[in-house]
Amino acid sequence: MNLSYSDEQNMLREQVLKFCESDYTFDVREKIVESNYGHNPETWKQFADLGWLAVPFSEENGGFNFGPIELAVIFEEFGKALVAEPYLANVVMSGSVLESSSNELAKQTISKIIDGTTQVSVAFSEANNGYNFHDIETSIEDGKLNGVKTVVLNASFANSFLVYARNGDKPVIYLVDAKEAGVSVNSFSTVDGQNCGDVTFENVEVGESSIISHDNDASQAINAMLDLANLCICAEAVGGMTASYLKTVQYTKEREQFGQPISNFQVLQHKMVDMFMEAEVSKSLLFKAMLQLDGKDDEASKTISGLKAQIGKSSRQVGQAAVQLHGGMGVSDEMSIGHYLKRFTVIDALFGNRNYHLNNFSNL
Amino acid sequence: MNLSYSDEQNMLREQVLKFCESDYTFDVREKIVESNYGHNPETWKQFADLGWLAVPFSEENGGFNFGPIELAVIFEEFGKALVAEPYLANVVMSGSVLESSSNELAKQTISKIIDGTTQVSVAFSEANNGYNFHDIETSIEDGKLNGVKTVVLNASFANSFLVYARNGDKPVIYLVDAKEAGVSVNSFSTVDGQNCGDVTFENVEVGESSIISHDNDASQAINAMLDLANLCICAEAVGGMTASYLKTVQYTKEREQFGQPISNFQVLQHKMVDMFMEAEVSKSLLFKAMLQLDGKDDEASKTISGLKAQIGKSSRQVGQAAVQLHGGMGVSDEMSIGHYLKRFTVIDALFGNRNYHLNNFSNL
Amino acid sequence: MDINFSDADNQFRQEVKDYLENKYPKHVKEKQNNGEQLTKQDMIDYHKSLYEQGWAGYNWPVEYGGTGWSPTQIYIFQEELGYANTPTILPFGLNMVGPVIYTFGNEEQKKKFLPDILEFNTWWCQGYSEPGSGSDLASLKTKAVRDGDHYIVNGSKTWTTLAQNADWIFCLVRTETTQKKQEGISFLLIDMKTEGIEVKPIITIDGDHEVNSVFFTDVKVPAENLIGEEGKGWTYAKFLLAHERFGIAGVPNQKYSLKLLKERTKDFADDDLKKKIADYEIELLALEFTELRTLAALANGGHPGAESSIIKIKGTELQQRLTEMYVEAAGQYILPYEGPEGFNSNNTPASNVSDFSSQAVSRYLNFRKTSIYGGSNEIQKNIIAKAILGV
Amino acid sequence: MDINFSDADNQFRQEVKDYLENKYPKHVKEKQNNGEQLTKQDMIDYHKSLYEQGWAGYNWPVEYGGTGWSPTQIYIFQEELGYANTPTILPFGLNMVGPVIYTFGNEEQKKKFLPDILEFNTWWCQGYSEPGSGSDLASLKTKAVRDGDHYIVNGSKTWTTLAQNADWIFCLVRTETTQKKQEGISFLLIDMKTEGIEVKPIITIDGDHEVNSVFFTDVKVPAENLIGEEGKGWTYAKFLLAHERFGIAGVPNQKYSLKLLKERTKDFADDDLKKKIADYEIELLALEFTELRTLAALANGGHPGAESSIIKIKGTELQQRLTEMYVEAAGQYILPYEGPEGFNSNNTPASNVSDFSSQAVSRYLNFRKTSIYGGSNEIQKNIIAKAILGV
Repeated sequence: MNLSYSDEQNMLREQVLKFCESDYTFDVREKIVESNYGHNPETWKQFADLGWLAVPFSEENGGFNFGPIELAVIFEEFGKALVAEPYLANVVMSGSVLESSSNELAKQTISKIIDGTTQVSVAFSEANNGYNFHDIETSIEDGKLNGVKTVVLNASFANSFLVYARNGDKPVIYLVDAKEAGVSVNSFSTVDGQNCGDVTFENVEVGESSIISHDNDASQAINAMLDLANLCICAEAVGGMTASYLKTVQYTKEREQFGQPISNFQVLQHKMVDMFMEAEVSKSLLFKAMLQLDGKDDEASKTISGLKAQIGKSSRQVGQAAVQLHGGMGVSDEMSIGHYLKRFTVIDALFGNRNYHLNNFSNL
Repeated sequence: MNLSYSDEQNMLREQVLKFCESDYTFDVREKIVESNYGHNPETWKQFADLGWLAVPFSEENGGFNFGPIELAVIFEEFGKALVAEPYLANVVMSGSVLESSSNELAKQTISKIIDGTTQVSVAFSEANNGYNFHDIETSIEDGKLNGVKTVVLNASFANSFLVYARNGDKPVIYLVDAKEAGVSVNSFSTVDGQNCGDVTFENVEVGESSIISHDNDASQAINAMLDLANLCICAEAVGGMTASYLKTVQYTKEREQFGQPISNFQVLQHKMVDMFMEAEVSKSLLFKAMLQLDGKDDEASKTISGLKAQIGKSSRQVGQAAVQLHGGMGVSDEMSIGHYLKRFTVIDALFGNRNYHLNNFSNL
Repeated sequence: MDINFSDADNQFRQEVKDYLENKYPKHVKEKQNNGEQLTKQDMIDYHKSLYEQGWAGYNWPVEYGGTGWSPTQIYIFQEELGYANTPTILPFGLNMVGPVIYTFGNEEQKKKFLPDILEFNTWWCQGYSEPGSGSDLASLKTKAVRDGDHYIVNGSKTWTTLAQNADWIFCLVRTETTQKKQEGISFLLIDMKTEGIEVKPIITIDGDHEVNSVFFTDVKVPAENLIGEEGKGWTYAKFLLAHERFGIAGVPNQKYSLKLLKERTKDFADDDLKKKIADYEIELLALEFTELRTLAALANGGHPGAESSIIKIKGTELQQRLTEMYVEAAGQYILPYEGPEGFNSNNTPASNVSDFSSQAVSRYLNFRKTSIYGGSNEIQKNIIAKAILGV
Repeated sequence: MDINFSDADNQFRQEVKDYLENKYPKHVKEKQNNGEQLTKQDMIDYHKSLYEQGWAGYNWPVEYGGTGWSPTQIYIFQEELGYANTPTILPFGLNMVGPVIYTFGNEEQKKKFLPDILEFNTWWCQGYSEPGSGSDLASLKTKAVRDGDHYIVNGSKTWTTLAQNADWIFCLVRTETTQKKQEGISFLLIDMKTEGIEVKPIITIDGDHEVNSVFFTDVKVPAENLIGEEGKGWTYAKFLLAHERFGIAGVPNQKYSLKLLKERTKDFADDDLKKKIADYEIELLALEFTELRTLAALANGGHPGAESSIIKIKGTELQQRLTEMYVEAAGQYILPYEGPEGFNSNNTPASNVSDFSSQAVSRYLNFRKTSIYGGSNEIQKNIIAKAILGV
């Protein structure tokens, strides 16, 4: 057992941190969010140049072959800076599904993701299945794909979709171009300044050649993607919680009321200690989960459910307390502090909320 | 709508309060608890002389015809003074069952309860039915009663038992003398200094003449008893919470640490405010419940479940905080403060705990 | 002591129902039930309809044009309005400055302002908080200097709700710099059309524009708009805050929202949310009876004091819990979000819970303010600790 | 970074299992598994069995007879012991005074005391709290006046755990009255058999006798029993408190209790308790990894400081939650209660959950102390606020 980051991992963290501090200040972030659904092509190009788009892919596919630990390192820093770029949708989620496939189309798509020339979203969720993501109605019949996928992340910019569908009662994942006849995208800004959309497939012609994964492999690919995505957004929340408590401590030291900094008030001190502790124990559980996932431990999925449940509780508490301790400034859109709360709320809602994962943990 | 106590109700409260302050100090109470399972015959005699044993009975039966409001008044004061006498078991629970019956045996028994010459306990709970008190195995066959009742309150002193049993699949309540052949009592002290016991009935001969209630009336009598008993122990808890926060405020004003009374520390102040608020909102709900029960409102049972659930949460919080703020003194047996926590714990466990009543409330 | 309504009460309830059925403006009703945002004119129409009914001063004494209702009647009135999902009655005129004027104002002021408040001819807003003074309200710095028969006001106010619609603002201003900061504060009524006043929007995290900054530059205010005595403003402010806190819990509105939430979740397979709802509902009933107990005490001659702090704290906590449960019920469908006004009809998400979900998250974010404004909940606890527990 | 155990680690785990299988005293095992209270001799037998194995100093450096184990080994050791439901290793000698002696004591003291601590020839207790000084430990008043080569000690200590069994007590005493109360405190080792020491039981709300008052009247203590410098006792006390807090969470014991609770509740129809258990278990895993992270930092040369306060707070909160869930699982069967020792075999309640239930409520009441002792959780938060957050 070894709980220290490697030099390489520390360097990666330094690199992400430095980028966020110099090129992704809150002001920059707000402009991107307001003007373009959280995505800035130039920022994305920087990601590509820094090699970040290659992080989780195998060397065979032109990647760095990094695992959950390195992704968690990146997302923890992203969480601190409220990075809105579609790294989760493209690199983590689509990346995970594509990497699990050995077919040529997958490999070609990966290389285009790595060089930043294409964006791909996994279209798996449907309106009526709650968080039961395998309970799907989108299906293929006579070579034609029909169905509606909801809450597809980064739908505004996706050039193609990895569509989770049924062929009879067998699961299958197709890669479908967004411009294909019969594909229509209805996209929205999300509450946290990114974008998602409903993607409708109406008699879209798909051939054998566009199959990325099928049968058991397909459902396994979705499960593996969900585990990895949950791990990443939990790391992001841990970063956000850390930033939230640090900013709150700073603010209370500066804000004066009753002739003294409000950080002098014991009730506020203890609330900040609670925030700090929630961030720390969440980080501890993140360690366990990322190490288990990295070590392909049988219990990894269970721990990730536990982590997601914990994050749902801790980040809500931290986010709400941060807003409360900032007083009116906490609910003001121009301060970053309220945006952490928004992101925490979205993170809990994504890929199974606290209650869902508490059940999962209990039953696994 | 009128939310003011009547003069008569205020007088009753004054009377109980005065008795507790003069004749039932904590020291007196501790001696009774340690020597005789919470029951002191002399105190009981005082209750009889004061007329308290007649409170809920109809005038026809020699009582004062008081209702849930007056009982709540008494129990609130009992809760403040941690009164351990078997008033709940005898006057409220057995009283409620007997009063619902029109038969002569019931009337005779009531008059003996009123003059303090007999004690009666309702034996309804069984080992394997959890809080589903109508799911019973104790039964009568060929005039012989067989079964085991558990957690019978005041079993040590009961002269007779109101036994909830089945005759075939029909419910029936018998009055059985504790000295009857085949009746055996195994009694224990309870965690809060009173007593309860298992009562075993082995081929006990019971006749028609000992039937207090049968069929639907019998199960209704049990339900009505449970509602009234829950209301009373909730009122007791409200009194206990009030005493707990007042004593805690007092203690923190006297206890010095770091050169000042610990009541100066904001964190402790806010904890005491929380205690106060829990006591107040619980009291509000008690008002609603007792008024609904008094007015025979259809929703009374639901509100009582809500009240019991609320009390389970509030009293635990108040009791734990009181102990915590008393520091080491809080866990010391010689201080009263820890005894409130014990009583709250028992109150939650009796007649359906918080979780049971939360379900009830949700489903009613 | 009894919980029953008298025949007169029941008849009164029927009158309220009749109003809601026949006089409550239809266009307001429709928008409310669809969860659409109301315009300024909608709000005016609604308040005027109450005035026409004679009910605008539902908690005012008869002598100032109020109804003089009993606590029970006020309870019934608010309950029926809540069940009917009417808009919140704006508190700034009716519950805040109005009671201050009829309690501390002079006869001219009563004549000048009270009728317009009741008739909703004037929209009021509240000039209390400043950028530097939030919880520590008494540290406010906006200055009013006496100059002949005028005050010259300079400074700024913030978090001013709906200042963009307001005709008048009531302000706490500093007329003297004193040792004790609570002294030297005065209570001034200012016409928003006066030269030198600038209103700038503050956008909140739900994307909405509800609050504002208000800047005063050499604003000339007639001295006759001073309420009571110069330097005694803090007394009036505290009086007002206790009144403000009192109506803040919004129990009837919460009951309506609860009903919607129950309908939305009744087919949910998991019991967890149902238990949370039950727990919330029980607390709401307890809060309602806490209000009733306080109203009863008031009717017996008491004043809303520190007890109203309980109602503020518990009320806002419950409001916030309710919005959290909405978010939980909405699940991942909180993501599509076009702002507090919701989706336009040409562009709604496929999910059939979209409107519910979008409003859920909007309200969740918006309602974070409730534990901050009107004296933060921490401040309320300080008040209770001092005034009731004596520590 | 990896979570896997090396072959050496796995082999080590097997050694611990072998000890538990073969050397862990059978009579202790039996009582533990039946939930019976252990006698003083049982505790001695258990500790001596660890000594014979060479493991008494499981977290001591090799030079003082410790094992010199890596954090991973300590983790494995504690985990296996916890799963086997062994008694808690008494901290007073091994985790408290021992480290103080080998860190701050002189050579004679090390030679005199350390071997007996390891071999458990001496039972230690802790003389910190006094009736007037709980959280404000430094305000302690027990006096030690130098008189030739002795100190004369007068005063009293309270909440002294298992003083009734103790051979020695380590005390904080005031050797000088100074401006700053933290100065003038000294750290003294006192033989409990010395004349003038009286131990009086304190009964706690669960009816148990675990803690005591200890009174000192003109107690003559050889000056050679002073640890380090006179007046520097506060430094050693803080060092010790950080160590004490570190082991306080009892994660492995909690895991064992959790297992029992899951077995007990697995057929419960209602999901509510299962969810509470899941929530608790997740937090326990988080706590365990917080300990591991801290251990790892320690192994890299750190010292247990304010971080251990997190472990104290979270650890005791979780212990208390666990006892609450036991009480909930027991339902009304917490009522029959004959005291912390349980029922005698001639008189047990009919309910088949009686032993479980009686112990459940006993532990619930007993564990209220955990958030009070060792520096109350409020004090721990003050420490974190100051030392980590810098406020």
